[in-house]
Amino acid sequence: MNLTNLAALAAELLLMPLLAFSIGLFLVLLMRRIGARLQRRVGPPFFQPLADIVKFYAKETQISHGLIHDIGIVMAVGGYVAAEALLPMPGMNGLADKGDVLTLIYFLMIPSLGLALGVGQCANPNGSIGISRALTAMVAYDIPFVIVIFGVAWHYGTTNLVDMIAMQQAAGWGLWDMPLLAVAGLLSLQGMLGKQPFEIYVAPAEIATGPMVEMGGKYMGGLFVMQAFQLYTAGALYATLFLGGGDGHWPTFLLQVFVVMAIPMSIAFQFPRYRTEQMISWFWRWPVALGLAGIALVMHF
Amino acid sequence: MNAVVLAVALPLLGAFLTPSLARLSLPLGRLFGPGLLAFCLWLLWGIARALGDATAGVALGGFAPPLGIAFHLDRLALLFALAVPAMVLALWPWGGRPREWSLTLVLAAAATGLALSGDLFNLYVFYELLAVASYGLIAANQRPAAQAAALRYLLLSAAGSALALLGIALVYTQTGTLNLAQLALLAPVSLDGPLGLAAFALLLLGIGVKAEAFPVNTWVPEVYATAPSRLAGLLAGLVSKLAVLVIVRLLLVVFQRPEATQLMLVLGVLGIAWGELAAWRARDLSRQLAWSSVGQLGIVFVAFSLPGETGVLAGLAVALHHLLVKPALFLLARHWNGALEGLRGAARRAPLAGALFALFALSLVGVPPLPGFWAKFVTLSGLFAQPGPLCSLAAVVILTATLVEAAYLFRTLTLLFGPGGEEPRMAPHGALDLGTATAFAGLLLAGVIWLQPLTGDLHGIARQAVDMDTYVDTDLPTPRP
Amino acid sequence: MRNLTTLLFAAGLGFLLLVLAAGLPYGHPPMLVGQGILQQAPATTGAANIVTSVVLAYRGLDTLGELSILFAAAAGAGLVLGGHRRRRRPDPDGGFILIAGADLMFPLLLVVGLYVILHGHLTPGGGFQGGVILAAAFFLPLLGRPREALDHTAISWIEGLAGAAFIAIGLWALFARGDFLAPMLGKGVLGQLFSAGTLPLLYAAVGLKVGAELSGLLADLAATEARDP
Amino acid sequence: MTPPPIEFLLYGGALALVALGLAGLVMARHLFRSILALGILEAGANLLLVLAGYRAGGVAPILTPGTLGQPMVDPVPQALVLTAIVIGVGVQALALALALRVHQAYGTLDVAEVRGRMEADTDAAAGLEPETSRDLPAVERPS
Amino acid sequence: MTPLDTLFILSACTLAVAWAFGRRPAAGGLIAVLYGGQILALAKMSGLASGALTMIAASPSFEVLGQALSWRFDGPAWFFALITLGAAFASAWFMAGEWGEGYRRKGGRLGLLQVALALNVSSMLLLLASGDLLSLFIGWELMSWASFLLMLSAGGVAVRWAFKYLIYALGGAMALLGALAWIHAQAGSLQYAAVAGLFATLSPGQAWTLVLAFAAGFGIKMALLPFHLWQGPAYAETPGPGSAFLGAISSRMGLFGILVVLVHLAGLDLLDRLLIPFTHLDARDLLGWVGAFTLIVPTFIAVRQHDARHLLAWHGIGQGGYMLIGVMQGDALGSAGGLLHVFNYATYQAALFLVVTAVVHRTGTADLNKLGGLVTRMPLSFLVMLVGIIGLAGLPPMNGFVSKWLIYRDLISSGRPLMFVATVIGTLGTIISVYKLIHNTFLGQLRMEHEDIREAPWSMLAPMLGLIVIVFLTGLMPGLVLDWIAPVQAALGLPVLDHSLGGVDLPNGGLDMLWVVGLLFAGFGVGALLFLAGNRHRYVHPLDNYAGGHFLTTEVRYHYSDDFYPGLMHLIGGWYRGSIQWLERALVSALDFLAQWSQAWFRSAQPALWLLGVTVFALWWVV
Repeated sequence: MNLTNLAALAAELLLMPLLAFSIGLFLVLLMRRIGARLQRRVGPPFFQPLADIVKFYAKETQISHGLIHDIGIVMAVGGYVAAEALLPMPGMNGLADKGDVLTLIYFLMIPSLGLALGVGQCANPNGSIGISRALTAMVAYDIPFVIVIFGVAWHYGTTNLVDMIAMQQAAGWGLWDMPLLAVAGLLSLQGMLGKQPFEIYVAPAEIATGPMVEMGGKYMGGLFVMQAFQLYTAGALYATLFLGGGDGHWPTFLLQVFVVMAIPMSIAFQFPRYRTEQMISWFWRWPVALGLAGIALVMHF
Repeated sequence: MNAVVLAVALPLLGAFLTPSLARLSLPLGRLFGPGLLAFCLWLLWGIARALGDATAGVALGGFAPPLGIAFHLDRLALLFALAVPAMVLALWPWGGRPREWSLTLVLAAAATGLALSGDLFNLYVFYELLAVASYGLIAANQRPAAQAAALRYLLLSAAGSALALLGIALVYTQTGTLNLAQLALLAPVSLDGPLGLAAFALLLLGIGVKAEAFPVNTWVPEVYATAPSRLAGLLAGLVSKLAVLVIVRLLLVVFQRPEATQLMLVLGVLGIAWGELAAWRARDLSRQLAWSSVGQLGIVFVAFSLPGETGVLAGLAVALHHLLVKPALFLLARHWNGALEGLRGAARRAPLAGALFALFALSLVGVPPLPGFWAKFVTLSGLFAQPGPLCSLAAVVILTATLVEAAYLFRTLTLLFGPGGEEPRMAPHGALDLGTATAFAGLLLAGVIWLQPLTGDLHGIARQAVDMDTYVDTDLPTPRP
Repeated sequence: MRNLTTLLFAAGLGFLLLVLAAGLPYGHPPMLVGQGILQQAPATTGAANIVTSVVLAYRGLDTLGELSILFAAAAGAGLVLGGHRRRRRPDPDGGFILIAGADLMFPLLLVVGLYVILHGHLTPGGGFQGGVILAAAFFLPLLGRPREALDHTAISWIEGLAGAAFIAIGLWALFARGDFLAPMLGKGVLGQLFSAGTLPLLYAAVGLKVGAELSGLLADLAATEARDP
Repeated sequence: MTPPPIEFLLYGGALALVALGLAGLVMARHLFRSILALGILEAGANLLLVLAGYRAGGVAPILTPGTLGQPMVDPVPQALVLTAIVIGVGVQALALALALRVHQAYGTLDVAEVRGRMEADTDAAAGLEPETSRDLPAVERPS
Repeated sequence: MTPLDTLFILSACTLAVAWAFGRRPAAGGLIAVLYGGQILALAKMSGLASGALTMIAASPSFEVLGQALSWRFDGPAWFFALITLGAAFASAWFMAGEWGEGYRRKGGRLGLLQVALALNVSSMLLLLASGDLLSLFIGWELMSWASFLLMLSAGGVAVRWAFKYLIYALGGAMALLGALAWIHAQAGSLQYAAVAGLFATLSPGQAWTLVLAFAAGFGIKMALLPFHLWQGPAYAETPGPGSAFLGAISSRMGLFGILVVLVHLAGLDLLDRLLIPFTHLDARDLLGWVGAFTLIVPTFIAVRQHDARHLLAWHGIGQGGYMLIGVMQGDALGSAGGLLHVFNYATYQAALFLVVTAVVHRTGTADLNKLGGLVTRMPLSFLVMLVGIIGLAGLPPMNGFVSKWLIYRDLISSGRPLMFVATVIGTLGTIISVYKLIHNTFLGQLRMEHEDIREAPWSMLAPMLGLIVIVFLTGLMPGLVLDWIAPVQAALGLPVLDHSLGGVDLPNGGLDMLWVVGLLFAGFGVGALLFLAGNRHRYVHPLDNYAGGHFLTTEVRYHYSDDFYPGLMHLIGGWYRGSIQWLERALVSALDFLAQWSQAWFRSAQPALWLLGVTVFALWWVV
């Protein structure tokens, strides 16, 4: 690895989280706009998501429960920042060669763990209940999700995201080859994002019983940053797995990310909330069945 | 060589004279028997040394063997003949009355005779002598339960003896001889039919009473639980083995038929299953050991039922191991005779006894590298080498039974070593019992250290024991066709 | 039900044994050993009664074992009954007929017993039979006069010494001839009282021993009080 | 119908004694009867043994002027039976002594009762409660 | 004298010292040093680990019953011995100071514990060194008894579980003994070469029997699925350092046995040929699936535990499932994953058990409902637990991630979707369970009675910290351990994994932990910068907390600990049927019934009837 490569890599590593964050902000905006439209409201202005974050960070935080609380939020944000370097963007592969999709999935668990630590340290049972539900939800949606990952990886014969994109560019989108897995993936995404009807663990409407109960100021800001990253990561990962990662073109990629994200957001606002156990049984039933059927299709045809 | 008969005659002489001697002088009476036994031990040792690998026949009274009674001296016989005075000395009832001493001497003489004799009816006589001596000894402690147990034992055993006598009668009617060597020559022709097998079955069941063979072993728990513990050790350790030895001799010399070994195998397997199962639920130590002894004898039977050298080797290994372990366990159990529940923490107050108990239990279960393991291993390997599902089934039964045995022995051990039991209800172990048990443990450990020469010796013994040509040539120098 | 089973089993056993016995050579025994003994015995032992030769010479060890069994049984019985021998309330005397009869019989039985013992090597009979008669002789007076117990010390000495004598004769043979219980002394003339070497001596020892054992046993049993129901 | 041969009767009788003795041993409810049954059993066995030595036309194996040269029966079984009988006597005497003591102690010689009393005695000596069928395992064991 | 002799002599010395002085806490240091010495002796044999040597023999050898007994070390033995001695060293060090004194003060038998530990180590070394099946079995039995002693050493309730262990272990030993005897009968020898030759000639039925016997025998030690009940409580009730040792390595001896016998001697090809009728599965699949269920079931049992030690012990069983799955995959990637997991698991499991023990030492309880908030009092212990649970859950950047990654990666490339899903289910269960562990112990509200708790002493912290440093470093540079694994794979006849310092470089999706960890920490750095860039924050007392308008005081229990995953349990709670427990009880009661029956036979039967009956039967059979 020569110096130019190294410099290029450094630039990519800087750029990728930044771009991801920016796109994530748009996605947040999109989400809020869609919600507003569906509820016949106008919705927030363009810079509102960024403004929210800046405001949260700028405020003096009144309540902090100690070092672990801080570390938790650092891990939550940092995990996503790191994860972005493993998720290729058009023209930028980052470190996707050094850690494959499995590593990426694990990286995506680190923010949850960080958040869980931070919330746990808050010593508020309501927060802990939220974490308990969040982790339960993870058990629910991760199983179909890894089924999808398995099918995809088997289909492409690789776990390397860069290779996957290359293969889709050569042979067409994975969506056409693996429609069932694509659907299952989308459904899992719904849970992963914590959108309705699977938003009980976030419980945005009744903050007192969610993980965020003791989060204020820059802690809340951190969570907002995390949300932006989360939306981007979900969309981009899905696009990479099934839609050829924009076939290497930024406009397509962006469009794909936005479309992919628009689907769960549009669905989200149509539904009431599932209870935890309802959520688990739903995830373990339909997306799992779809995913297994998809794998059967992929592996036998 | 002819002096070997002294090993039988001297204890009998001692037995006859001991009560009168004890009337003259108690210490003299007390020491007379052990002295004689020690002399017998020395005598037999000398004979065994002199004999080496060879075999010898002793014609009693100078009457040439088929006519008179012959003693057959080979390594197998001498091994057990040596074990008799040694074990009897180790388990000598020092505290008993003169008549007990004399009965114990009778027991020793009979046991030696059983080991040495090469004559069918003579074996029967010694077997009965052994039985009668043991009835008296069991009942000696004057407990009504012991006397009832002795009576029940007597009835069963005597019925068995009558059956054995019936078997002898069948054999004699068919062949007209009682000398084992001559029977060995005649057996392939004269005892080939169902008659020979029937005779063997009758002898097996009759002698099996003492050998704790399966259906005729109901006396075991009653007797061992009520008899004096030294005697229980002697019965379980020595007497049962000598009965087995007789059966094995008959099997090897006269009744070499697959059906006969199969019968032994089946009885052995049933004995294992029954004994170990019953022991699982035993509520006191002595009966637990008694049932365990039934199970172990079952293994001995199974081992001896293997054909050829392997069978004798395996059987000897298992039998000698049990011969060493069970009496020691009975000695240790003597002071722990209450309910198992009441033994909580007993070993903590008597650490040496506890450690010895643990050692013997481990060996009994067959934990390598203790001798019990090797014995079991040889048996299992021999069983698996046999074709047919029955042998494999026997091996599986042995394995399962070992598991059950380990379970109850270690339940007892954990009780012994566990906490609890504040009141020192139990008397401490006597120095004599502990010393004897320690000596046995020493022998056991020596068996580990000198395992290799030991197995070599056992191999030699087994090879000699199955060598029928030598047997016949030894006892019948000029065999008639 | 159990009785029925038992009977069926027993009948089956009898039948099976009979089937087996049907194959036995009745009346034409192989006599491998027997023939040899019949030919050799008179010359070897000098006893007219060949059964006696067999009992005391060819199978002398069996006889020793047998004596020991009797001894063990007596000792065992003594052990079992020991300590309870003295009854508190002895039975009354047997009355005139019994006492007189017993007194009359005693010498007679004694003589007959001794005769049977001493002629064991010549005629049917021998130490065992004679010993039983001797025991009966000593036991009869006891029936008549229950208060008079036999002298246990004496019995003990007799049984001990008689047994020891048997073995001692055997040992003597061992040391003199190199064979335990080998025939010793001159064989004498076949059919005479003083013939057959040590056999009469052995039979005498057997007789005394049997007599002592049996009287001891009987005395022990008789002296034990049965519990009142 | 021809009468059965004599050996059939003899063997049959001896074996019937054996079977009867064993059956009696099993069926007897009274220990004294058991001892008697034992006697019968032994008698049967002895009879069979002595039959083994019978030789057609043989005389008793005692050398008298009258018997010289005649075929004699096998002397060995006779010696054996002599031994066996004496053994039987010893065993029976001991059995009687034991029965006497058992009766003294328990007041009965009923088989079942004696066994029950003996079990109870043994349990009591070991400090155990009498066992009933509903007893739980005596020692706590892992479940 | 070979280096192996030195190792054995040192091990014996350790045992002797433990025997003589073990009851004095002051001797603990000496014992730890002796374990260190054993590690040095092992280092002398590092040629085995680098592949320079294939075998180092011990001088003594015996011959019994015509069987040669010999001992030697090879790659696998070295690797497992390293873990064994490392775990023993950490445990002994942990015991050496305050913990030992405290244990003794509370009436514990320190001497017994030390002796049992030393005995375990010695017997395991003996087992690892075995050069034939007979010496393997001897080592196996000795190890079983040594473990029993260790489990027993706490007394009380531990005895019961130790006893249960013993029954299971003996059951396994009997299966092994049966298999050994069978082999001895057929091949006439128990040398590895002869056994391997025998395996090649077996009929399918015989091979099945042998494979099942060996799998059951070794699997019981690993607590594979139908035999999993004993391990959790038995390990949990062992005194702390002992449980760390047992948890870290003891069960892996079962894996070692499977490696030696089934993988090396029998060969995976043989397992492949043993088909299960009416399915398209074979024996290897069967073992793999046993591993998968062993992973899932005990892990979800662990989720329900409310005692930290039990929770960890149950997870220990589950983690064994990964190893078995990996090894049964049999290719370079999978088997390396399985073997690497043995090492990784040992490091964090030991650390976790030790830290829980430290907590118990300070607070007197391991009940997850009676702890909480200890992070402010025991921050370093918290760190240990954090690193430990990240490792256990298999998240980056700790070493547990690498081994699990290897296994996942292999399951994907060999196309085993269901097993892959099973492993993920296990991981998810682990994650939720370990979060509960750290949450209930260290996070949340500090209980009143724990106000003046102090950090664990250095004698206890040092080994724990050392362990987590290893956890992290081998996560960063898994190549270090993979270097040792290569000769293991070679010795077992498995394909060798091509690797680099940071991981593996596969053409279709590799892993380089150097980069990954760097990236992760860079991300954390960015997060921290963002955090620090924000405005000031004020630390408040934990009781300054949202409580729906109530004022909180120390009397209020304001910590969510009990029934931590109600939603999940609402759904899957009904699946905890305890079927195996039921089966176990049924077996015992059947045994009881049979025993009663057979005793009744002994008691009441008319003996003569049986004599008669059997005589008749025998004669009938004869005639």
